[in-house]
Amino acid sequence: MPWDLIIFYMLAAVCIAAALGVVVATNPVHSAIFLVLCFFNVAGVFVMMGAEFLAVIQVIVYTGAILVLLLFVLMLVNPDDLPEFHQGKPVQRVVGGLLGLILLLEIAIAILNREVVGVTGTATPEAIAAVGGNTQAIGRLLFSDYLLAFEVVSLVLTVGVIGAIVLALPERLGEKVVQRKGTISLGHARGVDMEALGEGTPEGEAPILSGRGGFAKASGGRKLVMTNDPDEYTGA
Amino acid sequence: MNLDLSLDLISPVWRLTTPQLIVFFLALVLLMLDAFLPKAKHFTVLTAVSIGGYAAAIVALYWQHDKNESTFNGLFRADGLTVFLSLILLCAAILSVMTSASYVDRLEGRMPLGEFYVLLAFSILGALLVASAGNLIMIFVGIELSALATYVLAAFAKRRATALEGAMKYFLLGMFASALLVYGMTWVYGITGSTDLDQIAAHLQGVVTGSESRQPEILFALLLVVVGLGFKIAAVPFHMWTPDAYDGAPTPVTGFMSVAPKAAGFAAILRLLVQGLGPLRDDWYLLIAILATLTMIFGNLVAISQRNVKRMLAYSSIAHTGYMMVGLAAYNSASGEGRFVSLAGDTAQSDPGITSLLYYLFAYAFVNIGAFAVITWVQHRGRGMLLEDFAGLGQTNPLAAFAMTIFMVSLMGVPPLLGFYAKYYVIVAAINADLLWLAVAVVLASALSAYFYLRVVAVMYFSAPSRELRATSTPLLNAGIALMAVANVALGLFSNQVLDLADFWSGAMTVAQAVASR
Amino acid sequence: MADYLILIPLLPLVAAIINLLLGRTVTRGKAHLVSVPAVAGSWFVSLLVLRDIWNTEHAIEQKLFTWIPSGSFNVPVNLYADQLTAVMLMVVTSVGLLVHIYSIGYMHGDGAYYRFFAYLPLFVFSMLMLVLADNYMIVFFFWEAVGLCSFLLIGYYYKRRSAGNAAKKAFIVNRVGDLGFGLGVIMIFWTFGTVNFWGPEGVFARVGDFGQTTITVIALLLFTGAIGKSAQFPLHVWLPDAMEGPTPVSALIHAATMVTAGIYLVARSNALFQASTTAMLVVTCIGLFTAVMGASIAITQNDIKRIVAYSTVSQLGFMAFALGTGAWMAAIFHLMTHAFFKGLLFLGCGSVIHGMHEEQDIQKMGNLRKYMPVTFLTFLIGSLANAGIFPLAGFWSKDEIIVGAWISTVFPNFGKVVTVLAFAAAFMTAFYMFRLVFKVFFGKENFDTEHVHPHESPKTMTGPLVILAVATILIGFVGFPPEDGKFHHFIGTVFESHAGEATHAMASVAVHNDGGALAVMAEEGEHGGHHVSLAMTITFGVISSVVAIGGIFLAYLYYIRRSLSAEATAARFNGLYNFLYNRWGFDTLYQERIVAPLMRLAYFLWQVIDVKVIDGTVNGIAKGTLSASQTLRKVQTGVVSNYALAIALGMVVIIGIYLVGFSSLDVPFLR
Amino acid sequence: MGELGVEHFLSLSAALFIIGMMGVLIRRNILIIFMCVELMLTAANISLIAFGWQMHSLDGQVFVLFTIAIAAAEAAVGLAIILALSRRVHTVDVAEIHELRD
Repeated sequence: MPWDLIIFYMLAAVCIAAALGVVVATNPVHSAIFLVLCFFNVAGVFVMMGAEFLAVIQVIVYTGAILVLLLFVLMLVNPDDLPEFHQGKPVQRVVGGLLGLILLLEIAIAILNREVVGVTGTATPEAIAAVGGNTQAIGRLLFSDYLLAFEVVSLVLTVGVIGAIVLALPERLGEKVVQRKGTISLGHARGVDMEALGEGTPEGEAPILSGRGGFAKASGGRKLVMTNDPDEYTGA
Repeated sequence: MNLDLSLDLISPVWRLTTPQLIVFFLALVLLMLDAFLPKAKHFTVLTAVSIGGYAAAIVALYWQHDKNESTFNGLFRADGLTVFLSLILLCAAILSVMTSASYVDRLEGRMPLGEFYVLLAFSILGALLVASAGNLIMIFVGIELSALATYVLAAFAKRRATALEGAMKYFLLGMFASALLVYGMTWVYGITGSTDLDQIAAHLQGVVTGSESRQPEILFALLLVVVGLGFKIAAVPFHMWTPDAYDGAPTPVTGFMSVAPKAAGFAAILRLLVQGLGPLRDDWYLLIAILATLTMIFGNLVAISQRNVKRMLAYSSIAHTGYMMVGLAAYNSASGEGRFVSLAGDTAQSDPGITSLLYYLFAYAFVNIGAFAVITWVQHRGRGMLLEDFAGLGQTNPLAAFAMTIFMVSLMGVPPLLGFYAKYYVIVAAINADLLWLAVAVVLASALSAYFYLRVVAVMYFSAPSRELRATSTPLLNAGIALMAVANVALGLFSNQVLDLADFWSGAMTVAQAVASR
Repeated sequence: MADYLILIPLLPLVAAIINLLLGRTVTRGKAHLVSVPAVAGSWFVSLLVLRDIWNTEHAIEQKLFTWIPSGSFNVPVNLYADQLTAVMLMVVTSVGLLVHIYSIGYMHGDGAYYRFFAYLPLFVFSMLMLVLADNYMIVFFFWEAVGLCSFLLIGYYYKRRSAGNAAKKAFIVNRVGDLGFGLGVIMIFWTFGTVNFWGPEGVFARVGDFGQTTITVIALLLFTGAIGKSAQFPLHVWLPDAMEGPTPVSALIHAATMVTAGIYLVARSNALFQASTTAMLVVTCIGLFTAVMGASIAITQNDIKRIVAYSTVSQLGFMAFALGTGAWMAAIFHLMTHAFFKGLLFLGCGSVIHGMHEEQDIQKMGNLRKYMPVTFLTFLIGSLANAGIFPLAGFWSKDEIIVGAWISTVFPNFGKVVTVLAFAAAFMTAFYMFRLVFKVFFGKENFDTEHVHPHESPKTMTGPLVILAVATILIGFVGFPPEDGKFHHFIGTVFESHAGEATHAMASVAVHNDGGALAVMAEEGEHGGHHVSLAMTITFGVISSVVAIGGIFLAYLYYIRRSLSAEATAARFNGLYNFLYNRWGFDTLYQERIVAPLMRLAYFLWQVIDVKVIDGTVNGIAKGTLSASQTLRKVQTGVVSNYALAIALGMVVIIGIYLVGFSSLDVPFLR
Repeated sequence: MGELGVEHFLSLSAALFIIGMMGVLIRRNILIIFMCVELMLTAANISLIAFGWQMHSLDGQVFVLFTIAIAAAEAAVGLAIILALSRRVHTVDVAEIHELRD
């Protein structure tokens, strides 16, 4: 067995194991760490296919940026809010697993019967080496053929930043301090449990939404916070 | 694409991209204005700049309208489809600005208007880029740009848990579908060796000719793409995010979401499925037809039992996706008789199926945004969006009720309104394509839909008003509603002109195919 | 050049829309400020059109857009104005404008003032589009539209039960005619493959390509529409009832414009009718019968508006048989003059009713000339014109019709019979008109002078009366000298060109049919209609004057000198009187023989078929749908994992089916 | 399978894709679902590079670059949505977040 094959199998095995770890780990932090492990191995696989640049990107962007971000969010989310794993819904798991297996079969058919192969390009290892390596070659493509897409991706990242700021920025300071109370019908989907504006329930009767607990099954045992005060929906 | 060993930077034809550039600069200008303009002037200036920008882009479309060229090494195409879809998207953008300005500025705890407009512009820009894409990568990047901005818009009322919930579902499933789409595109790339749509078509044409059955990898690639794009346009059974995301989003955003991302999804379908995978038409048309039937029937059926008008319209928009897919299924049938259009020197036969789909999208923008605008209008006046909240609107506010009636009846497809013509052309296209059963399904589904559309009308006119509406001044929103109501009547009469425009794309496509087969 | 053509229908449409949308809130009592200028503008543009056509002698066209383009069936919406259209435009806009002005005074203070001033321009718009259309489909569309406007306006006082019934009656009776027209349009499309009037592929140019039977059927179907709209026997019953609407409406729609749509349609389709002698015969017979019947009924009626309404029916009959005898120009001439003097009469009636505080029974009037001199004078002029007294409008046109019948080459001998009966109708016309005048304006007051104080109407009402009276006096002279006036030269080209086109077709038909009459007529057609000697013109002028004066004199004997007693005559000819008084029994006949059985059938269908069978099924389906809907909505669990599961399931199933069913796979365990 | 071929990489890609999909279907923690989607995207990336490797084409690698960039942007937005949501409803369990349904 050639060495590259052995290396591939090792990388692949760790990769798949780590991926499974992501899915089954009880603690989300463990999942994240498994994911890092998996991505490191994927970067190794990239190198095997001559995509050194992408391997580096994979490590820097995924493990360096995305996963750190993810871990931050994990930390920001109250640990009490995390659901325990293996809690009910076995049907979902069985069906999910079954679908996965069937899809595996289908993909396997597609891979193993593969006959139609696209036209061969000119980016042979020798040609790439002549340009100065993988990074050089990709750079050239990126700034010639794919210039427009490259520019548009910069916009995508801009939108990502704007969106993250808009959504994650905490609202007015008061909101964090003041316990939220009162619910609202305006803009609310069901409008059933919500009283109308203006003629609403007296303040004392409005359910006090504090932390968690108490509030029936609609929110899965948790409280749904709609608004600070009724007026903020009406611009009054 | 081949690797060019010498580094020669391309010199793109910028003039072809004028409308897209205008929207791009609009977004940047809005961003700057938002940062540096005094808060008091935000509403007027930003709204005016937005509408002006989109209007300028529409004007700029005029110089694109007879082109059939590509630039940026084939990444960007300026042809009939680009123009027509851009027209739809820019109209939708203007209408969305008109209907959402006061809502965003006043309701749900005063959302930041500047960011809203910026995201709207980026969402439109993404969709515009999909419409003009000539490459798998551009389709993907454009769709994601549009979707990303829309995720944020859907979550824009972040004080309301339901808005975030809807956005979360939209986002997670959107990414899931994106993964399927990318995987599908991966396979398309794998079997053709190119990401350029024309080359994909040319390569597939070679593979497909002379073989009755398909290699599994081709089917696999095709079906993954269909699933990924089916999600974007909300076709059953990939539709389930729609009602929740639409329900949760701020109402004017819902109107926008039901049109622009859907148009972007159909643009991607037209580019990828029709232009790129067109040679596989015989493989996908039946699937599309069956999905269309499921979509129409499911959407209309579930809409019947909704008491929340907004949610009802969400289901109805699923059904309308189904009608549009009928036009898609009728694509390139042997027996179809198209009209001849002349385009950039080439005379080509248009495709009635695609033409009807494009016309439907166009009509749909004016009807659906309008319907959501009336809900917005009611919310401005301190009411919710349940059926009961519309009770007696006919007596208290006859004009609003009249507008809503127009929109409902138009959605139902009653002549001589815009919605009727849209459905009419779709049905004609289906019949021309020998898909008689599909045409019958459209008619049956429409009959089903009468129940819940007319119920809104009935509630408005025959129920006693339960509560006084609060007086609120929303001139821009009123103007928008009036505009759309008039357009529903007027554009129906001038459907031929719109149809001519739509024909450009169908013509352009056959030209492209002729070029590809040369 | 002709881009202003669109303005003619557009202005009233805009006015209608403004008043419909903003009437309740903005325009309210000032609604006429929107409508009147709009119609005036439309009138002015029509004048320009008339001038242009007059000068250039060419038709004006304006292409708008294509409506419903799909395959071979496409309907262009184009405006087309030739000489005939120009005349119709002038009639519609002139009378329309005057009626608008008149309505300012007449409708003053009405609760839904704006609604009236929305419907009225809407009607004007539809009518203008009808005459401007250049294909049968659009004509049919606006044919229905004018019907709808008429329905809305007859039922304008919708709180009055009789108004509602009259509106319904007009609507239903017209449906019968419209059904025929609709079938005609379909048949035209089948036969010709197009519905367009003009052009080498148009209907008129290719009449000769098809067999005579086909053309006859088409022509008769079209005429069915005309029967309904122009109130010809046997569908005339709706018109007198339509008088329930406000009087200006009666003047505009039910005297001057809408009812002439049928005449216009036949005249417009003259190429079709000329190709079929049978159709011409039918038109003549029905027109003649209607003329005599309408006049005879009018003699006995007592409701002032009803008399004028039956007079309208009768005059429409005149026009119809003029068409049938091939006197096309005379028919259109009479259409035009009639529009003015009948409009005048109706507005005069309105003025009388207004002055008498909504009294319509002529038995309860009398000596009104003392109280309302302007109305009296103008009404007198209208009556004289209607009776056909020299030199008023009615004289010229009616005389021409009669001469046309006499010399008709379509049916040479039958034409003489027609002439005699036409004289009888003319005699009755003079009689009933002056019976009306004498009873209303002369004699002694038959009303309670203590409580009823007749008064002259306001200026906005008398103004139009005066204008119309002047027009009634003068309009006849456009047709002077008879048969060869300016009017004839102007409009003659319309019928000439088609006659020319039809000639060849007919010549070939004539060979087969050995139809001498047709050949003669075809030859005549080449020269543009009749050629009448001066002597004959004068002779007929004298005869018809004598007949008219005789009718007036008889009325004078009965109602002024009272040397003859109306009551005694009525008692003597009791049966005849009752027969006429009950309007030949048509209303009763229809009620008993048609409406009642239909109602019974409908009741049966409703009670047995509908309630038991259909409703049961429908309810069952509805219930099933609802429960399906309720079940399916539960699929939407709200849990995002389930949604993802649906996507994945859909994907896996679709891929599976495709791989098994459509792929080239040759894996044993899959095949 | 004597030699390292494209099928090896494609199979690895398929395995990761399916594990990711199963994770999306089974797990209830939004954050983990998110990670699983990233896993699916990575799987697609492997395929892209593998196809390009086979056909001597660099387009696949460029595509991957864009995918990664977009995944990063989506992560920012998505995590912001999740963060805002968890502040409101105090849970990241999808089974509990079903206020919008039917």
